[in-house]
Amino acid sequence: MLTLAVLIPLLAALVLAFAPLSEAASRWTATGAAALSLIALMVVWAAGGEGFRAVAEVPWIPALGIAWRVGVDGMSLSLALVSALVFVAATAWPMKLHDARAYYAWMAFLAGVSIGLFVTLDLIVFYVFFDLSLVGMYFLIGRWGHGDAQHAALKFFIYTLAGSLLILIGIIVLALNMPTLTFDMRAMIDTPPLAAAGVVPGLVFLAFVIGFGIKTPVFPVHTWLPPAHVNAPGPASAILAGVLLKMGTYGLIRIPLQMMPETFARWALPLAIIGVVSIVWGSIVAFAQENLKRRIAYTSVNHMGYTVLGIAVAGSALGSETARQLALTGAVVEMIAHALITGALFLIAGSVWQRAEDYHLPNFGGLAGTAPRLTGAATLAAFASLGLPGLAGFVAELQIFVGAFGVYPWLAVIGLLGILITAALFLRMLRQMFFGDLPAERKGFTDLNRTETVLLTALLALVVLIGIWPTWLLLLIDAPSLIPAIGAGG
Amino acid sequence: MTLTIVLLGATALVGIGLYGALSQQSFVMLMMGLELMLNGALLAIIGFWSLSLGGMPEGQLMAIIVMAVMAVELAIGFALIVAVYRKRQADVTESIDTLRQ
Amino acid sequence: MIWALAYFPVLAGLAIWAIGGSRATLGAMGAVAAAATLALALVAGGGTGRFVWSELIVLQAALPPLAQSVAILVPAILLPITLFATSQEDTRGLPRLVGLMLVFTGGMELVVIAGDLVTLLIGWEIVGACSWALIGHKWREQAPGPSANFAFVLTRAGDLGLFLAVMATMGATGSASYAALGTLDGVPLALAAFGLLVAAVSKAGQVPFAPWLFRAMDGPTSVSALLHSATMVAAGAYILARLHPQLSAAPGFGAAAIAVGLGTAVLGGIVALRQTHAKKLLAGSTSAQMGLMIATVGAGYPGVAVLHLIVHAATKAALFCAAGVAHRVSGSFDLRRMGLAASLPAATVLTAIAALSLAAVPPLSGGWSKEEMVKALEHAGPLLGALTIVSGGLSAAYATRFAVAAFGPGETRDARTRPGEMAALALLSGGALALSALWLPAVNEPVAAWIGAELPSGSRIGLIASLVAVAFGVLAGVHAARADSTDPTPEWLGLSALYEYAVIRPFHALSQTAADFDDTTIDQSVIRPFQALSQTAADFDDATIDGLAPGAATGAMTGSARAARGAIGIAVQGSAALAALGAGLGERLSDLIPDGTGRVTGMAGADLRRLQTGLAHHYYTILMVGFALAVGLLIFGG
Amino acid sequence: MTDLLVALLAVCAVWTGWRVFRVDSMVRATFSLMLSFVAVGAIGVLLSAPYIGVATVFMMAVEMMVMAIFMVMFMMNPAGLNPMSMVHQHRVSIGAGVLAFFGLAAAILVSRPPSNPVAPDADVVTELGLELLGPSMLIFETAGVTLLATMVGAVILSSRQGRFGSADEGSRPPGLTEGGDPAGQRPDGGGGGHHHHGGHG
Amino acid sequence: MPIGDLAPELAVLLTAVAILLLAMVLPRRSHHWCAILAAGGLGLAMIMGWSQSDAQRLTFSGTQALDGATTWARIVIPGITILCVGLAPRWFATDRRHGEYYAMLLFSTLGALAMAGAADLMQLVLAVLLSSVTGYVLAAYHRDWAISLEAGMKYFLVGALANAILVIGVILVMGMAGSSDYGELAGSIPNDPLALTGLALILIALFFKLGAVPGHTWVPDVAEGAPVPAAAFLTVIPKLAAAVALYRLVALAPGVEALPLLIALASAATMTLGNLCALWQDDVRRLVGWSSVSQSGYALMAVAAAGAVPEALPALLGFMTVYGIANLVAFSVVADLRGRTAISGYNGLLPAQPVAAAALALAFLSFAGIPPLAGFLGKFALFSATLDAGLAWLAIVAVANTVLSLFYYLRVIGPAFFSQPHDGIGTLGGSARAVLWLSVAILIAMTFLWSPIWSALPADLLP
Repeated sequence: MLTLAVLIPLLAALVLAFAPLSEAASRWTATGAAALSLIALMVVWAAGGEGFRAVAEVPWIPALGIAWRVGVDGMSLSLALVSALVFVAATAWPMKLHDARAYYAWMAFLAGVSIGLFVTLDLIVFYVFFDLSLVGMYFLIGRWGHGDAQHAALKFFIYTLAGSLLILIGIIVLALNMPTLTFDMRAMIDTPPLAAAGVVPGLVFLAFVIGFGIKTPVFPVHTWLPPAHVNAPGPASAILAGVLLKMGTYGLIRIPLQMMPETFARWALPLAIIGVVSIVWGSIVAFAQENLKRRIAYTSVNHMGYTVLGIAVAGSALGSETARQLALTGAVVEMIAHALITGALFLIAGSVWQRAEDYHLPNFGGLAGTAPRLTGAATLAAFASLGLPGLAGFVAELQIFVGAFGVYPWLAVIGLLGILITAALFLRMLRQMFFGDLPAERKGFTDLNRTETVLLTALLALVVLIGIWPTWLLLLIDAPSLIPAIGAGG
Repeated sequence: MTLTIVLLGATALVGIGLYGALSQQSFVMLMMGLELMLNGALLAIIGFWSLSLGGMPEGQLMAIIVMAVMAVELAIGFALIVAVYRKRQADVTESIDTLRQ
Repeated sequence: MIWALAYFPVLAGLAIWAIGGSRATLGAMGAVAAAATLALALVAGGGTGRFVWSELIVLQAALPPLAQSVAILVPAILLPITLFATSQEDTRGLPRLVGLMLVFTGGMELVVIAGDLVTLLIGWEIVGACSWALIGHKWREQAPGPSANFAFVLTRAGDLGLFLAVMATMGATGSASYAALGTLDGVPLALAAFGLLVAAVSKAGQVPFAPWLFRAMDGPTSVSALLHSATMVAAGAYILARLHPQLSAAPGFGAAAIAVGLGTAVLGGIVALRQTHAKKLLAGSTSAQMGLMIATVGAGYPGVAVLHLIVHAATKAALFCAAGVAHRVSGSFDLRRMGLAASLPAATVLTAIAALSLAAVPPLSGGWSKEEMVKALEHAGPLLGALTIVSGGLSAAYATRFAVAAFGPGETRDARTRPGEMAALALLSGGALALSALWLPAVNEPVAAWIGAELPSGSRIGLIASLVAVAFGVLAGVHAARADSTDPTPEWLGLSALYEYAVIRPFHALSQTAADFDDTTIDQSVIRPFQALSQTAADFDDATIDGLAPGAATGAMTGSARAARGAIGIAVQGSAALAALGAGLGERLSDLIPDGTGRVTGMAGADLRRLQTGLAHHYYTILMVGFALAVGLLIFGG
Repeated sequence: MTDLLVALLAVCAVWTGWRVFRVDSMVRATFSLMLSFVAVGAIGVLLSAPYIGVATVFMMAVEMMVMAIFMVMFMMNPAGLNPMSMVHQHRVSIGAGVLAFFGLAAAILVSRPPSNPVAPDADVVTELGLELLGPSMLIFETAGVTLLATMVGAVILSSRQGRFGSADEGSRPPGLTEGGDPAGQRPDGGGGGHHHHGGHG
Repeated sequence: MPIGDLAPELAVLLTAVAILLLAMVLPRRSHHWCAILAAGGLGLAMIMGWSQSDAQRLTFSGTQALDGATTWARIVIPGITILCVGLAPRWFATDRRHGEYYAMLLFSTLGALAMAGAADLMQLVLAVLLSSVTGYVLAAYHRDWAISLEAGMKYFLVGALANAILVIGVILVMGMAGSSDYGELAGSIPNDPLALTGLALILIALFFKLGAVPGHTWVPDVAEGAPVPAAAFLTVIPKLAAAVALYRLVALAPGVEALPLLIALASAATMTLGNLCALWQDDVRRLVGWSSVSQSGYALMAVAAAGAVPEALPALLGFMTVYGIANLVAFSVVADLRGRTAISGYNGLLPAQPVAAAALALAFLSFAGIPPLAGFLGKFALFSATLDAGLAWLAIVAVANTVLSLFYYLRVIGPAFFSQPHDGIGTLGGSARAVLWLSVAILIAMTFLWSPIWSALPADLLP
């Protein structure tokens, strides 16, 4: 079933690449593929189970212990689900395009590899999908972006590839230290290959942190993010923020946290500090941005900072187990919430670009009158992003902070600043965009059309649902099962 | 003792040949340098064969191979020189520097 | 059941917003929804609720009598205000206004019923967000947007305290329930207590968070009425009262609450007294009154504080409605341009009741609850009691001044009252009047017993002093109201002059300074000191010497402009500067990692390429150098 | 006695080798090189490798003749009579040569090759023949193929006329477009004659 | 003499001779028959090589090894050469020595095969010589085109010195070790300066064949200047053979402690230099040439791990196979585009020639090691071997270089995919296009067939 969830979009990409479909047909093919993928994942979800489920394995290179292994636990299933959802929204999002068929082919391709990344249980396949996501995004940005798209795409690709190669090195060292050469994640989680003593584990951990840190991104390796976002088409940005960034934090949990818990515990504090710096820095810098997408992009740094803080706390082996579980749950919820919220925000930004070809905030104003639906969606998304209770972001941030406080109180307190500054910056954004006078050149600004409204409503409804009743999600994630055994000694 | 003398002689030839190969502008002179290096090699293998390898037959074969190398390089070298000269009137290394960096 | 208290108004509000309709329809729907909520509050007493998020986070609700009294109060205030809003405010956006007010109420009810800190935090911030939307209701105008943002950010800064309390409580006990809060001690308790205090203080518009209350005046009058009576601002005082049993054990908590509360009470009173903008006067008054309540909680009488909260809610809501009516009739919030007694006799009477209640004139309800607070603070110390009395005098002064200036004698204008407005005013003033029954021990004792309030006993001297202060305050208020429009004349055997020079002038000066202080709090002297100073001087001239409409308008506008440079102004500007620095230097630095490397590499590439000279003898050299190195390494490296 | 002769011949080989780059004409350089070869051949003869020695002498004599003729026929300075000194990176070259010599010499002096002279009564020529057609036949055959390929290659490159007329004509890349010019850069100024002295010492 | 042991080599040799004869008699228009014959002969050699894949012995008195690596060479080298042959017919259509090209190509293939199989230093010398000499001719095959001659000349000049060095080195090793036979040399090369000097000389010469620093200088020149089909051949086949030869040589001297370090340093230098120089190239052929230098550096990673870990040899062979195919894809794109080489000429390639653009992207991304392309699998094998051998620093250098290389690959791919074309882009078509398709298909198929390929690769060598 999981294999199906990966293959359907990939096959759709293949079909789109070669079959001469019309623009509308292409769009629906891609959307349909993502939707089918979503349904397949929901079937897995409905089947329930504990630990890794829906496992399937097909040998690829047995001699090297590499195989097509799929299977999900609560965390990866929830991430795969939200990715599929974001993809449905992003592909269905109406766009004015050249070469639409190729665009949708890349979208479907990206959907396949992104879902694949979350459902695979083989580190090499994981890495394969990790890199393929870069390729897909590179072409999406480069070809359908605007502004200095080529340069942004290049920077994105090179920067993140550097990270991914470090991850590859780390993966190989981990596998080489297994009793028998294998890249099976389950085996590595069950018997973590590297003991904490010595230099090597530290270096491997460093490689993972840098690699995933670039993808996440955390301060100070985040600078590829703003240009990539600014120049990407709206739906691609939504995917970049909603899905691709999660790969970094997902990897951070799956690999260093679960596979080298002792080393992680040693280095948890620096990682947590990085998280906090990202939180504060991301929000402060976002505040200064006058470009709509840059501002949202920097808030991604801020939000992923929360996630990293949560993950670091979870792996710290300090404090109470409760605190660590809370932090990890919060981190995973933050990923999902951020996917939905920032996905929605970037889709909104995409709409704005489609209508105005401009992101400069001072050039806007008073859109609340001409585009009330857009205003409503943006307001809700912005409040969700600034962590308003009753919306998904709060559920995540609350747990992260509470968990972090139990382990690194000072960091948690400093991190709280992020909540305040994000509030300021989002409200400023809302005011600049939607309130006050409507500039003359925005007179013809139209409101969201029906498709856009439906898609945003779906995303934001989920944000509200999680915000009010997160129980189902927290049960699905099942964070206690993610925290490695070493935590018991904490 | 003899071997040392022979080898020193060979070394000197190699050194001189290297000097020539590095310093000569003309293709032909440059190739003479290379030939001289091979000459040194020839001297060395003769010395080794006769004084150190106990007359191992492969030693003589190696000497022949050295000669073959000389001949082959020379032949193909001249063919190239002719071709280049015909097309470009070039006979020194400096005059063919279109391909660079 | 108990949760319905929170989500019913929210859903009803959203539904009303979606359905929309004429004034009458909206009024009817809003009133019905408010009434339904009120009914819910009445029947939900004593109920509890649990809503499980996860093993670790369980949302809890409870409605003990103390809470229930406030839970009833909120919709009870909302009901008249809905009527007021639907008759007074612009029809444009009215469904949104009514709907959001209901949502706002729902948030407040959540705060009230919360049985754990997470639930509290949820309601707390929803209230904040709704206040943002309501203050910014007239989004087409320039002022409300920034003001709404200002208010939200400033209150959220205080909310961080609540976050801290949640973290401390959960960190120490693994649970965030009030019960768990009660088991804390040591550092976690201190963190929780002071965190909550900060949160409450910020919501309640205390020093140093007070400026947002003034900015909030950019919202519609009905919003101000709701915000200042039973919801947002009240949440601060309420939560301290509600959690007093759990928090009082924290060392220094009571003292801090008293210090903040009384300080604000006095300063707020001074500020209010100085204001000529009707709503701002009331806003200053709200700060002061909330300060008194917080101080009372600090003194150990949370029940008394809640009783005053209830009384104050009715009173203040009525006064805001009155201000709204006055504004509609006179076209301005400038007290000196009102004088509507002749035009609006009925409203004048109702306003007078509310104002006198606020002034704590017996036998009105405000008088009773204020006396109880005076007594409570007397218990905390004679000096504190004296300060409370001074503050009471101040409130008497500004309440009187408001009533006299707004509804004093003046020319007759064409003023048709609207039934909704009058109904609201009547209901609220009537409520304040009805609450006067609290003077009767037969009433106040069972009420106090029900909500669990311990009524303090007071000294006679205190009572007398308090009454004298009130009387003095009323006189000063009447005088101040007159002095606004006429030059001070030496009547009453020079007593006026004495007032003028010994009391009023210093008072003016003090209040001007305090107003400036309050408006700009930590001032932006760091950034543009001289400009601010000259601005202040100009304001003073405009407001006091010219006494003309344009001047007042300028004063009001610059007043709000100055408020923008408040504490948050500095924080915002500071962080904007930091952000600009970050976006510039910092980003460039961190961009240097890839770009710098890239550039160096690129240059290396350009340089290294030159090795490939195209000259064969250089290639020979490269080959031989390589060989030499290889030989060296092989021979000496092994 | 043999030692002395060998030493003399070695000196002779080296000296004539040195002369190659010190004479003013290519023809003389060629003859000098030939003498160097002859000296080495003679050493071979002295060191009981008569076949190799003689073969060297003959082969090199022929080779050098070809070279000399070549000079005369093709190259500038045909008679090789004008003074000439065409060197670049001269000091580097000298340094490299000297370094190579001293380095190798040091290596030789440090290393102790086994002393195992050829047996005086060995029939070295027969041994060579047996080796060539026995154990090392593959090597020998490879050498043959190499020579064949070399001849073919040399003819391809240098012969002016082919079966279809001028052999070079049309021997260029296809045009970037049908019938157009080929892609890629071309030598400046048609790739003419003479060097811009690029040699830095 | 066990002639049958050399059946594949003989097939190539005889085909070459047959082509020579055929070229003599065929009319000029029909010279493409020579190509067909060449392909047939190479195919035959592949089959014969395959049929001998079980062999695990030394033959011809220990001068030739028949082992897994030889088998690999006998399949991969003729296989890729067939593809190179396919590029030539239309390219050389106007050449009056069209037929002989294939003969030279086959001689060169023979040299490469001999190099890969050589188990004797003297055989190695001759194999290198055969491969080089024919290589010069192939590079200079456009006798009426100045830079082709220049490329040939440069190749020759560097090669002649390298070969001289090789000869000297072999003599020193022979003289000190007393044998030229790998079987006898294995582990017994003395550790004295003269023998080590000889070893270093041989290494340097093989670096030349491999196109590694310091013998790399010919690669970009040949890639740019040589006829594109010849460039495709020369940047692949001699390298494949040299990689095996180098591995065999390094495996001989396990006692030389600094040898792995030397190789590792050369590896680092090669990949870095290759990538840095490729960075700002405006000529795609030259860029591919420099990239090919850097790829040699990666290949050396496996050589540096030789002996330390069992998967070093499979990693080397696997990587070289992928590299060869990917390089061929790149050159067949260039060939099919009629030698188009200015980087700006590739703007808007995607709309104009989608297949070529996609193939180019595939090849370049494979070079960069983007999974799941075969290039990644090759690089993955290299990284594993290197890390397992404890050369983590080298792996990190390789990572940095990979990132660096992506930059210039994207400098081509980006405009090709994202820009608009300025004029029509002509193609050669015919067999060149067929080769393009075929090589792309092989490149893609290798991803899926990696498991059988990997398990078929030999883990160790004779002797």
